[in-house]
Amino acid sequence: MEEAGREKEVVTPGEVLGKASDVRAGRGAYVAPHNNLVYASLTGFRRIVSPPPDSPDQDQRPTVEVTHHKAHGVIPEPGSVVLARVTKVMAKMASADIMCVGPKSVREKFTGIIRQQDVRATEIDKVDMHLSFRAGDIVRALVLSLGDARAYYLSTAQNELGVVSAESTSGATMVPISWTEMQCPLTAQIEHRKVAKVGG
Amino acid sequence: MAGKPGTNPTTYSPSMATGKTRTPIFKDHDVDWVRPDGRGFHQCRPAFFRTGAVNSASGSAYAEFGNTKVIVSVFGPRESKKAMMYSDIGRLNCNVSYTTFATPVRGQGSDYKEFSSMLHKALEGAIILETFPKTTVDVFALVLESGGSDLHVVISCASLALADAGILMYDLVASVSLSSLGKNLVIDPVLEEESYQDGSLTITCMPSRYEVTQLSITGEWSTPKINEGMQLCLDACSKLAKIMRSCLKEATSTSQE
Amino acid sequence: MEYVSPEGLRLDGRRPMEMRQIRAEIGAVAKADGSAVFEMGNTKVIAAVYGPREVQNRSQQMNDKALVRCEYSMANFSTGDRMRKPKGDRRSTEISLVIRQTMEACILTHLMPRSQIDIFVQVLQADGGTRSACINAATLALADAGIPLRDLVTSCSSGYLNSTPLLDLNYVEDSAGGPDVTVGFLPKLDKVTLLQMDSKLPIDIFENVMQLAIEGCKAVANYIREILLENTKQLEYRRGL
Amino acid sequence: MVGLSLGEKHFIQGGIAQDLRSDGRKRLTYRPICVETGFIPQANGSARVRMGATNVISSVKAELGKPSSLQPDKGKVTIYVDCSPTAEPMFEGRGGDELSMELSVALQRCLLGGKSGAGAGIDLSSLIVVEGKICWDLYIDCLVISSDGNLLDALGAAIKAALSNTGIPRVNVAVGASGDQQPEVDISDEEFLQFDTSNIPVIVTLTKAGRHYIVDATSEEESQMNSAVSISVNRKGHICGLTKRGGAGLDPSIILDMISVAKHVSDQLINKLDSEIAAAEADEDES
Repeated sequence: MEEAGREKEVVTPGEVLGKASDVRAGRGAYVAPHNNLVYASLTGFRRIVSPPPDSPDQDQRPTVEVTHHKAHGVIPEPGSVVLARVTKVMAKMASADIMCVGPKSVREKFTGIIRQQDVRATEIDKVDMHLSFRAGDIVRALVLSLGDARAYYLSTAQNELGVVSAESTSGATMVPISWTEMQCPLTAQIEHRKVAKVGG
Repeated sequence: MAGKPGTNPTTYSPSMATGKTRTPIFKDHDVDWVRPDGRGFHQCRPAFFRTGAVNSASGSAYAEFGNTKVIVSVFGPRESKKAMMYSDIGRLNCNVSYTTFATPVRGQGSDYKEFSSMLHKALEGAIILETFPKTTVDVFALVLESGGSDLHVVISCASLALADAGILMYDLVASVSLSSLGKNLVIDPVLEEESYQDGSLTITCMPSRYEVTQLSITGEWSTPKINEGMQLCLDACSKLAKIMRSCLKEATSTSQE
Repeated sequence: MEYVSPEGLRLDGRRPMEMRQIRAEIGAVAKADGSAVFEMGNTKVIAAVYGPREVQNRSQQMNDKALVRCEYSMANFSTGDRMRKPKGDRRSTEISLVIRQTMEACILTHLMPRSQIDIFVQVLQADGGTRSACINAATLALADAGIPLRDLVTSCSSGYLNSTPLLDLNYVEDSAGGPDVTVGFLPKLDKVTLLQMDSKLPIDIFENVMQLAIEGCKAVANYIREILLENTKQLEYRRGL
Repeated sequence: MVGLSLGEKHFIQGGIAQDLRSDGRKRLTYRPICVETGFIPQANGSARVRMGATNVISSVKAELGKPSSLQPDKGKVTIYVDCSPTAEPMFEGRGGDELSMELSVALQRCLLGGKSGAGAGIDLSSLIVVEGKICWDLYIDCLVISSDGNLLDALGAAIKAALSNTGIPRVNVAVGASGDQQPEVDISDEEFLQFDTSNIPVIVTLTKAGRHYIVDATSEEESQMNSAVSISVNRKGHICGLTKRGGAGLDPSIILDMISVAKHVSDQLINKLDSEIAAAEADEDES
């Protein structure tokens, strides 16, 4: 319904993008319940995305989005996969600083914790935190919940999740050799980790 | 009066809603008020906005209304302080401060706390707080020079800075204040007029949704006068919002090129 | 200055062994679990008790007994000349501590482990003996809240001016600089839980003065008991018993 | 503050929609107001106001001071509200400061008028003793003892009652003091001047819950509000101040509608309050 030339139109928060009966609100847009209009909530370029023709639901309204490179810094939400650096390992949990949410790096500091029962999927009560993580490890984890006032709850209980990069005691980056072990290329010493399955 | 809206986006003047021109009747000398900067009663000061004034902030804006100059920076959303209770919606933290040279008397003024809480109330309703649970957005406003109507400049400027930071908002927030001097309603008062005012009316609104987020009135007002004052302010707000929008659009298009 | 006239009357017309008029009222704060107003002459104090409830600050939680907390504050208009004191000055902190320790001693804290009891006392008017009035008000409020107590702790002060022991000092007598003994007393157990004195006093006179304060405490205890009985009767009556 | 279950919320909202609130009131009915004057004998004037479980004390203290150089013909009035932790454990320590400040600012805005003093409920020029030299500084201190919603209206009523209870000593200025010298004054302890309180506005807070407005909301009802508008109205029906609380936006026409409702309600409230104050004064004189 929109011609291509108008795709570059810049909108600012509060501008009307269309009627809720005609378009769906995507990112950077919202529907006001009192008058059923779709408004922009971001500054940026308006884009109309047509629904995939094979979409299962009956709703064939196009989605209107507002995109801009300067959207606010990403924040972790439940379900997002994050990269975090382990800062402290305790008997029952490890705390980590979240560095990336999905492909984007965060602008501000967010803390997360991996509890003992969230390290792996099986035999969760036999997990030894010190044989799973070491301070300084880079971990890929899933945000379980917003957690408490202090930290987000993270989980590594999947094959693809866990330590992706770690340094050995001698300072070299270790090579994963199994899902529980990593080896130092210099000293051939083996250390225990909850290793993530990367690639393949 | 300044030019028609649209032709000259940096000055604006609301037209009277009723359409008839008001001829103030000056019965006694006190009422005969000539504005110090020679504006019409219903004419705002020239407004100037610019986004991206502070590089380290997530978003920032600078605003200048006559002599009133403010700078607002927005940080976050970032992790709430440890002492805070868990909340499933975002928090807004506002702080207004003055430079020591903002006022004619050095380092004077003590109602920042009040301003901070008013800024908070004005913005809170416009931000979609649900989009950043558990985190805080900090808004720091600094009044570089105080030239009257400081708070409403701060509010408008802060909403621009929030938009610049990419915080999801229901609408921009525009704010305009008005003084009642004798029988006259004077829009966008300067410092001198503020100190003589009999009453003031400040409106903060979301112009495109046509909703008032904050309204405060001091002094004695009759209902018709409130009507007139509100109409004038709302008119001015929507014009102010146009300037703010054009500023944002300009910034976005230039950054894209 | 003469605090006791030759006829044996004090500045406000009382006899040396006479207390000021006391008045108490239960249930001034509807939302609190227990509350009371206590007046001793012109001194007027309100106390509210919240709890036992969940401990707000986890690290303070105790597994074997309840946590008792107390905050004492003075209204701006409570003293003769108006002043705005910042909250939590040294004097308030000290009195908060005194009240907390006194009340903690009489609450059966071991019956309510892992819980918290908050006592807030607010001075509406200060005319000497605020410490005592606060303790009395807090006792009533705790009793109103139904918190198990060892005994009703009551308090009264006494002093020694013009070679006469005086009961229940008012502000003028209190600021005369003479000795001032505040006693907290458990009347049924016949035990002293709080004893504070400023200035100096010979041992044998001190015993007299303290005995006088204890008598005062007993009188207060009788009055408080009456008020509580009256209140209970009222409650029974309202429930149609 | 008040944790309500979904069922309770529906109950309150449904009651408001049907004009029958949880405590049996209609939407625009106040709880019974109970005024007690002379509550703090040490002050120049004081009052305690109870509206249901909301309980506030207001005291007026007058001190001689120097008028500000900007307004040499006017006295000064300061309003300060303190929230006692007895009302809410949350107010412990500095916890009540934010609310205290908000209430103080709102009361000042509603009762003291514009910067030039026009529209003020309290006639500031009546506080002057010697122009430019001596004036009365009026300190109005309020204390929230117990809170169950609608604090602002209760505080406004308490201040009005306390001011009608206030007697300011007559001051005799010694003749002959000239020039820059501070004139000598003699404060009479027998003769007291009463305030004219007929101009002091009352504050009506309309709380918008759903599509309706209610007055005198309890704290349970306040937790359901979208937004609230506090309007102070004087006997002449003029608006003396207005503050909007609560973040949600309101359509301007709704605000105007709320103003007219508030004016209507204020009429009854002023009469009710005046008769309560008169009754309380009579009570005090008897005892």
